[in-house]
Amino acid sequence: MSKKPYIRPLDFKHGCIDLTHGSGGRAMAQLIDELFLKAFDNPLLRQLNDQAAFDVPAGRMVMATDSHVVTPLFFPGGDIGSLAVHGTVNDVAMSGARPLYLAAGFILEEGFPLGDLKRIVESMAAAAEEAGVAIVTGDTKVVEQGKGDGVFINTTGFGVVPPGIDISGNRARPGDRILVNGTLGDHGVAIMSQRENLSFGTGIESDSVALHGLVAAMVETVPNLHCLRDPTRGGLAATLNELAQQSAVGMRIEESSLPLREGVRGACEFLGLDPLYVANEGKLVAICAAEDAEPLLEAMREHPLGREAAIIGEVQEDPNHFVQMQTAFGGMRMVDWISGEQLPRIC
Amino acid sequence: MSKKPYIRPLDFKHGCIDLTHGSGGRAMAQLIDELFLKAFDNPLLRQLNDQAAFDVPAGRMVMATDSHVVTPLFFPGGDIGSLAVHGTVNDVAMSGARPLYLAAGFILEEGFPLGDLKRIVESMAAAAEEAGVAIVTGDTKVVEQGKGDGVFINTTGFGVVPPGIDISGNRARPGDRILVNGTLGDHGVAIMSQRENLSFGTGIESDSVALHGLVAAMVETVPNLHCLRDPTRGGLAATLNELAQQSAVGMRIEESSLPLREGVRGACEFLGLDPLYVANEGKLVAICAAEDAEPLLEAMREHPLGREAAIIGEVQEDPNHFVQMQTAFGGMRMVDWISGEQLPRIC
Amino acid sequence: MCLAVPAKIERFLDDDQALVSMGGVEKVISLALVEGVELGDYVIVHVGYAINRIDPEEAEKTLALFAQLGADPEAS
Amino acid sequence: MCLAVPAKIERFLDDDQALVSMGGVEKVISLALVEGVELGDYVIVHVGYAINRIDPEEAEKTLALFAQLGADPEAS
Amino acid sequence: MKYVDEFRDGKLARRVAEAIGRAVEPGRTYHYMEFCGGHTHAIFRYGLPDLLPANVRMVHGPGCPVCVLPVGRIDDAIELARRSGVILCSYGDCLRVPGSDRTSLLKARSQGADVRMVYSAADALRIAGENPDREVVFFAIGFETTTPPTAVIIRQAEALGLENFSVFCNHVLTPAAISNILESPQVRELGTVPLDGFVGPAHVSTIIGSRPYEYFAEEYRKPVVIAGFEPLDVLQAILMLVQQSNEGRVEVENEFARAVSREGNLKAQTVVAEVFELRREFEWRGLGVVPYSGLRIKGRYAAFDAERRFAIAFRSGKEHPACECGAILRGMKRPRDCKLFAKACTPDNPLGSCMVSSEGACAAHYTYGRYRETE
Amino acid sequence: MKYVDEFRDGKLARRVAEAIGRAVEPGRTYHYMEFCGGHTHAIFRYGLPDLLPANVRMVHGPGCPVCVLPVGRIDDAIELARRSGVILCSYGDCLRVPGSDRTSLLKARSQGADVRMVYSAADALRIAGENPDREVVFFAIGFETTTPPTAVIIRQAEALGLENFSVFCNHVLTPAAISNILESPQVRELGTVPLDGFVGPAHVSTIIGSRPYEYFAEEYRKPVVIAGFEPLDVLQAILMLVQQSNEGRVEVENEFARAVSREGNLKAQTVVAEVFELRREFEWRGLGVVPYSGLRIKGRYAAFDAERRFAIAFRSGKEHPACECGAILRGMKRPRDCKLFAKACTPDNPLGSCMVSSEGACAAHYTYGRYRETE
Ligand code: SF4
Ligand code: SF4
Ligand SMILES: [Mg+2]
Ligand SMILES: [Mg+2]
Ligand SMILES: [Mg+2]
Ligand SMILES: [Mg+2]
Ligand SMILES: [Mg+2]
Ligand SMILES: [Mg+2]
Ligand SMILES: [Mg+2]
Ligand SMILES: [Mg+2]
Ligand SMILES: [Mg+2]
Ligand SMILES: [Mg+2]
Repeated sequence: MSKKPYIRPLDFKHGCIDLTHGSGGRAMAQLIDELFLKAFDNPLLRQLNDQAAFDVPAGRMVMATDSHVVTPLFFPGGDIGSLAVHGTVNDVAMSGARPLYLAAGFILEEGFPLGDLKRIVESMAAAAEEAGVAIVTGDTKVVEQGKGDGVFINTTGFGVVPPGIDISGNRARPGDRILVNGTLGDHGVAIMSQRENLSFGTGIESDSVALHGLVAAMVETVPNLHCLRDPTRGGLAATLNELAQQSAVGMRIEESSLPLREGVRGACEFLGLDPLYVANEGKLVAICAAEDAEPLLEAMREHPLGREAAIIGEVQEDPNHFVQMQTAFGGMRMVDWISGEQLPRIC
Repeated sequence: MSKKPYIRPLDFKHGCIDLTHGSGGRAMAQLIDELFLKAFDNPLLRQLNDQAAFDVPAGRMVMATDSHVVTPLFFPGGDIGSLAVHGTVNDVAMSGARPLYLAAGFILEEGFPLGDLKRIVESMAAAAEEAGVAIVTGDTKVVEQGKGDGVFINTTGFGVVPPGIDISGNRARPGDRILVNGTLGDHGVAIMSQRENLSFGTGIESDSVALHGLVAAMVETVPNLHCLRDPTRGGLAATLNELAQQSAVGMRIEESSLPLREGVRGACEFLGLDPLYVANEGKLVAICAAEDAEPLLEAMREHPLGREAAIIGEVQEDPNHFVQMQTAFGGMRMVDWISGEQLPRIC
Repeated sequence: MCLAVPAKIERFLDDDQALVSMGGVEKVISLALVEGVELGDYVIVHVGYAINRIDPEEAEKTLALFAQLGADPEAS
Repeated sequence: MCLAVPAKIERFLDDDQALVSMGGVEKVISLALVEGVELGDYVIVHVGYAINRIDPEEAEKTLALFAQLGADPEAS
Repeated sequence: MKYVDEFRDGKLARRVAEAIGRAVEPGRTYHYMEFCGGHTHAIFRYGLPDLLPANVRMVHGPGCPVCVLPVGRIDDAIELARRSGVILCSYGDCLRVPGSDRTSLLKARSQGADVRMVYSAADALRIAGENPDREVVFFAIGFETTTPPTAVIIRQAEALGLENFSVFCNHVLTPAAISNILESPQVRELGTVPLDGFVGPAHVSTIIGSRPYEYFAEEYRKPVVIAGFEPLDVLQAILMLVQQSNEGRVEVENEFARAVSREGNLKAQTVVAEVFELRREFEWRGLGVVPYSGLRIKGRYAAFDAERRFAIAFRSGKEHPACECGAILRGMKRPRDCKLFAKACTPDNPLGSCMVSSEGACAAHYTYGRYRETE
Repeated sequence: MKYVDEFRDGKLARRVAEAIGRAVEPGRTYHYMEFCGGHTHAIFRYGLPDLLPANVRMVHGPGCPVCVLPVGRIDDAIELARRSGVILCSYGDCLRVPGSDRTSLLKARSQGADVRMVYSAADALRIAGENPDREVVFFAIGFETTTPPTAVIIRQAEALGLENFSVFCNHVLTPAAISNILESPQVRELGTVPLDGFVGPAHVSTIIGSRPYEYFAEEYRKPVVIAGFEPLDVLQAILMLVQQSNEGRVEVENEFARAVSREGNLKAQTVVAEVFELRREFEWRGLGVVPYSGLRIKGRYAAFDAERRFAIAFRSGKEHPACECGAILRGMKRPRDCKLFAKACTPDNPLGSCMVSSEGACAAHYTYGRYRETE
């Protein structure tokens, strides 16, 4: 017998996480065997060591990490599992890299239903499979009731940058063009529509998706892409301000060129929010030289994840590094960092 | 002005984490700037991109991840910050690799004192510095009060395996010798001594430390090291059982050769626990061919982290993959996996 | 002050409530503060309550005024 | 059953409590169930309470018995 | 979005702007106060100043219920929230308002207080029903628009026999505040604050109607145009004010006729009258004590009055001594006149209430208009 | 560690073992029951079977308070823990014990019940003091050793005037259980369970003294040797039993004279007598209903009796039909005789109580001795 049998298989129908699933004993080994190994199966993970070992060619590599703590765990268009894969794959991809491997760290709250965990893990596995990345190592901790929130997932990604690519947030130059690959705010609105005190109906689904395929198409067309970033927390506004700071430039965007779904506009009106500050999980901001903008836009539009891509503005000189916006109405305003968090408001 | 001034510096004396520190706005940028960047400062982190990019030579690389959820956050001999560095550095090192980079993901609970966070982050920075690894990318999330436990830290490590080294949990062979680098159970006892309902006095400090230096010395002497693993959760018992399973062998250890501190024995007597199941954070189990055991032991003992190293047993054939122990008293018993968690008991 | 949005009555519900729609969003609101609202009417919604009906004719008149400004530069 | 350990009285504390030590560990326990315990005495501690004093002479006798078994193979 | 998009049309905006440009008399300056924070927000968010002639200047008034809430009431709310067993429900707007010593409900929550953000007054009632062993207090703020929903839930709480629900009432009245501004020596006698007219509040007026403003037009000789909150509404109202000024008319006109009548919403007025009564006086941040400017819960509903239930007394809180909110709310100063603006006081670390709400003059100016200063 | 290490000396052990080897008469089998789980645990953990001659066999008795707790009482505790407002305090030993349907206090906690593990009875009292608005129930289990601390905290609770504290009492008595075993038809009449003597409990005897065992020696003609829990103590006691058997003596001997007297701890006995009284009967898992074998809280302390406070009635829980715990506790079967052992029943998924506590015969056998079977 080469393998310890777990006499009672995990009860995914009625079972819950308890502290034994994190205490290094047989219950933990069983959880790993019957859930994680089964869902994520790949030779590196099967090494069953405390680390995954793999061979890489010489070159430029990247590493990115994100902890995922979303409420609710399941939302239209995804769940914390798929999000945990996409979020990190995208951070890797925003360097132009091809994501290869993910490490996954779970923090589970005592009492969390095993069935929900299975659903999440399988969704992660499917997202990883679709993105072509392998989850090669992991960790599971269990915290007491009231010291967690169901499940938190950290993913750390590892990828390889193709030769000749140098994408960084400090490469925006005055005159550069700013592009996005599609509609803004879908993820945040999909999440908010499910929140207890806000619940509203909308056809909006999270845009959560892995973007490295699109990025590959983009760098193929424009290898001299200057900046890439996914506007997640804090929305487009945060990302543009970050890039403006990092590159020590100003920016100016056109409100009328921002792709926005009707339902996102509607939800923002209802809640008193600004879609520029609402999170995305399948969007990217790209900055390139003016002459590369049209070819880049075309390349993006040819990719399924860039059909609604748009040039939304340009980089300009500005010692204050302000981001400004020409409003559709005709005036000009600033697009500042988000202050605090964006709370639904009545005034 | 190339940098947005944060008019009011963070108040590390009286300030607390609130949700704004995780919402992608200026408060988050300030936390990153004034705390994380300052403490972890290095050129890769200063890239300020969503990922860290670095050049690597061709070869075998490893990746390991651990989420850290310890209570209390500060304990004799360390804190969650130093632990988060050591825990992952060690998982990387257990492949024989030289750890190079860490990614750090923080999940902070609303209300967590900024002063405590600073202490933890600075301890992490010191541990990383001492271990010679750079924290090159990170992530910060804030969860509502009651949905976390102060701070959770995920670290993911990346390292390079020297050529010719092939250490893996499936390489134990009958006749191999089993070694440990020092006293068992120190970390677990140090933690338990601080728990609210148990608090007892003991001079025992956590053994939390980065082991890759010791590992480097070991593989230099014995390049053909078969297995390495750090006996953390579940203690020595869990690690030996894991390795026995993975290598499809049995093991037999000698109770009288196990290095144990007086205070650890005492605490275990008081609480009805078995030191074989108590966690370590600065210990490793090594398995090597019989003829390599003495040179390996010598190499370990010459290193500051291996002064109390010992050969504790040997690998044997066993279709059941049992771990057995010759008791100091003269009898034989099994050393099974931990069942559930080890709870202090009265019977 | 007093963020409020125009929304269309889509369906009447129990407890003096209605389902309204606005820009692709549907939400349940209270009709406790309005009278004689009919299906298809637009109401102004504030903190989950309809606070008034929108008069479509008056709205048309206001819009006509803007349009007229453009058509007849001497209007002002 | 009834996990209990021998520990040495190191210091008397308020509320009928004492600090005891055992194998490098110190712990505060209650003396509510014993009488006439003195500093340096060994007591048996169970769930935080001293339940009895250990008699050092009797302990010696028991140990002497073991030793004797070895010294005198005919003892049994 | 019907009734929204039409009123944000950029092409039409240029026409109205051109009409204003043609209408203004050269050499004359027009100062209009938009009472309402909703208008302030629209002006900045849509960049209206870029469309207005240089001699039309908008003065930002006190029409943001968050901005005018006195520090002492915030302190009271925080103290309530910290009581063991209490769940304090509040609109999102109130969470970040600084009380004394830079505390806020959000900070109190991060220190363990149970503070829940609600979107609707009805949510507070639901929370009370779901937590029968907790005291649920609704921290009610707002002008006439927001008062009727509060009245509705108090009546519902009584009907449901809820014993664990109460309202900490901070509802205030628009006309009293306008009177106060017009009565202020700077406006009335010295003319140091030139005010040529008012843009009247849209949503408040859907409830109270346009009639209450007729008094101002008559008594103080100031034209009033009630306007919707869409940017075209605001532009149109400015045009109408310029026309009144030019023609020397002093009337109440209604640009928001699509939702505002002379009488207002009688049903809502009735509910409010049943549950609330006038306070003899109420403190407004910036304006000070204003007579008959606030509402309190009638004795008939005393059981649901958090002030009585928790014996909350009026107290004054500590405001930052250099904060100019008061002068700004009365139109005497502009945000950039405050020494703290964009320095010690920013939306991330607001020192005054005008920096908290996105409808506050300082916050709107900081967030949307700051770039103008530095150019 | 003084009084510990000396009694674990491997060299001395070999001497005692050799003495036993010399003492046993060939062709004769010696069956001794260690009543106590502490002895069972020591036997397995130190590998004593390897040191004993083949004809000395140890029978594992019912001396583990966790193992003998009837399922119905576990169910009661779980139900108590689930009541809103209740904090249930328990020793770590009880947390994983399966009640009906594989539930346990640990599972209840993972589903939201507030269950706290305590190391000392005094901790439960402290928790009650710290949580005045919660009902704190101490789930008290244990033999005579553990009963006095429970009595102490009940008296303290009264002295402190604690109104939110009560004890769910499950304390049981050793002599009653020994009687029950000796009275069982298998032992008394049929001789199907050969029992040549008892290793008497160490720590229980520090409280009750050695005198209560004299009755067994006289009435049932079985030698008893009270022994400490260190492995040398156990070996020595076995040697003493073999000597009694060989010589035909039937006495109560005291190997643990360093802590056990004939009278026991009179102070502890007094406290117990003040707070507790005998129940007419109590159910033991495995043994069934045993007369005068349990304690309940006296009427004088009724306010602190959770059974009265929460109106807990005795009920019977569902045990796994194939579980042989009962027969094992009476020495009639061994763990490996149970069809579920190491198959459906393991320490990770215990079906019977003997698999839960590390002092249970099944758990000790599984955890420390399983390898013997498969060789
Ligand atoms: S900038 Fe701040 S301190 Fe100054 S007036 Fe405005 S709110 Fe008050
Ligand atoms: S193995 Fe399990 S089911 Fe069988 S007797 Fe032991 S405890 Fe009962
Ligand atoms: Mg990231
Ligand atoms: Mg990301
Ligand atoms: Mg990113
Ligand atoms: Mg791990
Ligand atoms: Mg929770
Ligand atoms: Mg790991
Ligand atoms: Mg580790
Ligand atoms: Mg490890
Ligand atoms: Mg991140
Ligand atoms: Mg907590």
